[in-house]
Amino acid sequence: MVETILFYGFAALILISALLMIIAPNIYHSALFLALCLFGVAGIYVVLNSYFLAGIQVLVYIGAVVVLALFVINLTRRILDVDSDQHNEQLLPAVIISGLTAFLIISAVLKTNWGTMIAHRVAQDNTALTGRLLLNEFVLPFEIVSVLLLAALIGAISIVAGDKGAQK
Amino acid sequence: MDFKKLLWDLFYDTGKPLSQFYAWAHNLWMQTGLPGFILDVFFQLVIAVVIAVFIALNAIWIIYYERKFAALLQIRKGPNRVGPFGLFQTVADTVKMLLKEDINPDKSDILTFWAAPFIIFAASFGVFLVIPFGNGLIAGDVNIGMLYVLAISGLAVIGILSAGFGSNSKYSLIGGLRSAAQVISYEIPMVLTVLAVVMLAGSLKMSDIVAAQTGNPLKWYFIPQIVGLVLFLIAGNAEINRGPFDLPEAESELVSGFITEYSGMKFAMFFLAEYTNLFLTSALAATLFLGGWQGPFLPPVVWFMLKTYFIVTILMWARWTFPRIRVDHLMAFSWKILLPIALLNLLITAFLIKVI
Amino acid sequence: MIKYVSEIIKGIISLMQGLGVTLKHAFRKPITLQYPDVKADLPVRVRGRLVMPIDPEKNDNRCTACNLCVKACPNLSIRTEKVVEDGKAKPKAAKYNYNLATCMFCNLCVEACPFGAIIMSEEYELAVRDKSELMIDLVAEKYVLKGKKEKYFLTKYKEE
Amino acid sequence: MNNYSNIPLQASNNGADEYILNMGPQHPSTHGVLRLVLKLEGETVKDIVPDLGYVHRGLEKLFENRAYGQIIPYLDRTDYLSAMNNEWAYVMAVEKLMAIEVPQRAEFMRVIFAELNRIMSHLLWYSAYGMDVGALTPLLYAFREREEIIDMVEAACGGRLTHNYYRIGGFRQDLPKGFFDMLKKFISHFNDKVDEYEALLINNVIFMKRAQGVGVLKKETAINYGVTGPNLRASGADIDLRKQDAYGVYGRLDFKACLRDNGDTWDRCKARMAEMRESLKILKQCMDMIPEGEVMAKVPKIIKPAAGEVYTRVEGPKGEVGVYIVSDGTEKPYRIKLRQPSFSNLSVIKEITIGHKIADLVAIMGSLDVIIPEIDR
Repeated sequence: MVETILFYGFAALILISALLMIIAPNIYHSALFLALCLFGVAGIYVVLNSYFLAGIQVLVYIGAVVVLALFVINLTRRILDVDSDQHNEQLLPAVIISGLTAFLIISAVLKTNWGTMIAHRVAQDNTALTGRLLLNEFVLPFEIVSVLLLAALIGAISIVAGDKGAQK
Repeated sequence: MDFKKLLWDLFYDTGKPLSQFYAWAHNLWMQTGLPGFILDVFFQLVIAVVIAVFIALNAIWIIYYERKFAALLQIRKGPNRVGPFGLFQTVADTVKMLLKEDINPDKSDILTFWAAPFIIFAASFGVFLVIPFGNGLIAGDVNIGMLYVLAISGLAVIGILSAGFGSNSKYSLIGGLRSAAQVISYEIPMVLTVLAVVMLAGSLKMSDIVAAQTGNPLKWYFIPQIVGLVLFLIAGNAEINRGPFDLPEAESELVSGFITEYSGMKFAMFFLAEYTNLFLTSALAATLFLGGWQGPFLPPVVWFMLKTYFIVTILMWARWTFPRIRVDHLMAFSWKILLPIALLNLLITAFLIKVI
Repeated sequence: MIKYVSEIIKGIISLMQGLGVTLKHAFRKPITLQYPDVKADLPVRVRGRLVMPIDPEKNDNRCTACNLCVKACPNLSIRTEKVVEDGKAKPKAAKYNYNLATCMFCNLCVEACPFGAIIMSEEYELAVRDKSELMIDLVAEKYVLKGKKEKYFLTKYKEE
Repeated sequence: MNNYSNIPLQASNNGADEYILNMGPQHPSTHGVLRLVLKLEGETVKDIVPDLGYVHRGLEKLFENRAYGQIIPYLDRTDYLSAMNNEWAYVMAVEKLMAIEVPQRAEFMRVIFAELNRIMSHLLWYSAYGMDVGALTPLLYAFREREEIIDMVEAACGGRLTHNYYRIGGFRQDLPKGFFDMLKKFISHFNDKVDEYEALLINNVIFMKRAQGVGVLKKETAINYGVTGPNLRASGADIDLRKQDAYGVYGRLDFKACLRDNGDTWDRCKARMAEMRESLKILKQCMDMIPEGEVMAKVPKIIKPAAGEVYTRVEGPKGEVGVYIVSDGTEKPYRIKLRQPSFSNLSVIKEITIGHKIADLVAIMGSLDVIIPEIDR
């Protein structure tokens, strides 16, 4: 009962904020609505008793990704000038890509057997379980991802450093 | 029902009578046949109101305390006009602040300008949920306690950035950006030090962390984690943008940083959030390293407050002594000094846990 | 590596020194005066606003409206009106308008006065609500000096 | 739409990185009403133009309508932190013009008050500088000692900031009774206090990191811009008018000019701290050497120097305070030009701040120890 109300509440929050994010004329507002949307997702995780995931969601997605986006927007304030157009000119590719994505999601939604999925809901906190799984069963993907991220990090640093060297 | 026993329980084992009361109320409620969650929502509302009142009163007290403490270090007397010992000075200031005109700068971005103080305040308000004030006196003892704290307190960055963005002022913008960079880079050493404690306690849950330290002061984590405590205080102090890390609002450089354009009520909210964050950081340090509410003789709440205010005093002492660090040194300090030490600390802790 | 560590240690020591200084001061007494309640004991030479005290010997002020102070004033803050009373050799000031708004408390008028008729008092709380109150007629004021300043005035500034 | 029309600064239009920041006239760290127009890239200063004149009062023109004796109180209002040094420069000029011999006691008193003023000024610099770099407590500590000096000066002349004590030919009044007791007490403990100041701020590692190697003022640049005072000596130029001109009785006193080598912000701070100690030494010697006697020379009632011109200079706390007088033989000067150090000291800011951060700009501005009424006059 409570879960149902919370679920629909969070779902509405996600949908509305996602919509607002797209139609907001100001890109900064879009980023804020994105944060709200992600917050709603974290709420859904909480409803599913997956506190750890919810915490990570807030910490990483809102605390890092959205903040990064806001940071970039702040640093390039010129995109907010009145005369700069907020709308994308590449209408056709946008329609194709979003259409494909929508198709993918909708088909996934329709094909999933929701009845059995709900039974799988974790009964309680799974922090320890997540940790154990990451370092036992999924240690290889985990390490690969970390190496990938490290490479990205070094790449980013080298790009920035190279820029500076060129200036000098 | 033994009244004396109840009183004793209320002070020393607060969780028990409270849960008894909740069970009793729940039973009573269930007899009416209404859905149970309405009662839960009601209770949560009550808790929220209690926390809000506590935040307000605590902020008023802590501002007064800071002013008095600063005066002590600066060989002057501090507020002593309004009320006995100037105790009502902050109250008077608050009233003045609330009565002031609320100015919205021209060409400010109204949505973000208005949202910013509320986001910042909400972030510090939310963290109170998992602070264990006493034995069982914790609003929501969630399993991921520490993670929750880190996640929610990180939300304040959005508020700070929004304040910098929405004000449409260059000083605010620089302040906001500085602050965001600062909070993000100091979160890493902070998380690492917290991780060491979490490893020692074997749980993210606040009550477990407190329980793992036991009532014996020799087993509190500040002994094995003395480096961690220092790192936590430094990183925590930087997280809450207080001197010597008060670059976002560096008065002599950026006027007031991201709060330059704020006035009246919204300014008061920033102020409230700042001092609440000070209290929170100290409370976390007390919980993680000084055994939380545990201690002999005195009631847990008193112990908790004593420890918290001890940390608060140390942070204030540092603030009123040191000059402000420069923005690039700040980053270098975090990445070149704090991070290696924190990693080393974590490594040694992990090693010792496995060996011993 | 050694340099890195030694720098950190040196830094910590310097920070501790700073903390030590403030801690030491925490146990020192406050140096502030609680101003409206407690007022500082001002030295006798202090230059507050200009007054024209009543000389107890003459039971009147000593001013003869000789206008030396008017000439001495760099800011033209003083204006006098002379009157010669019947049967007296010396003239008297009928009016001695002193403009507090333009006065810069330089003491030049006091030094210029050959009779020691004017003196700068100890008053320094000179704020008023209305600008017109800043024009003061010192003759009409009938000022009586008290305390240290009185002695200073009567001995013609040969204090102590 | 350009509000900086009188300022030759414009952000380049083809890059989003540069922008113009208007620092001041109302800003906590411009020490008064100075406006700095900054061209920034991020937080890095690309260009800087100081905009002066917000407290211009036309003092030099005002002097032309004042008798020689009436000018002294106005001089207190240029550099109000070391009023006596300004007075001395002026008084010395008139004395030179009229060939007045000042009594020995007055000469020693002049040195005492000039040095007290120097300490006062440096103390205020220290406290304001602490605020600039974000340490709020040094202010209170320095003001405690400054208060002692002010009390001394107040006992002597009756004014706390605007002293108006020096007169053409000597002094208005002799020292008050008990002055030397106060001075002795001050001398006895001031050295320890300077140690405290250094421990609290100057030797603090955070501050050292901020100050060392920042805003390096080369000796040649300093001389070219006419920088004087501790700022110049911190760059390594051995120029101290108290040594070179040996005006007053400085020739009989034993002290040294406080030189530093690097000319960075930290050196300027250290030079000032050392100067306070040197001033204390001078005060000690003066206290022992001061003779009894008159404090005022025989000076005609109406001061009417012969036609001619004269330039005198003294070493103020901020640098060379010069007074140039042209007399046409009347009661009022024909022209007076004040040469005050802050103007030249500020002019060098563009040379030493470009490429640093805003935070450094504040630190450098503070370390130059400029005072706005002195610049604008």
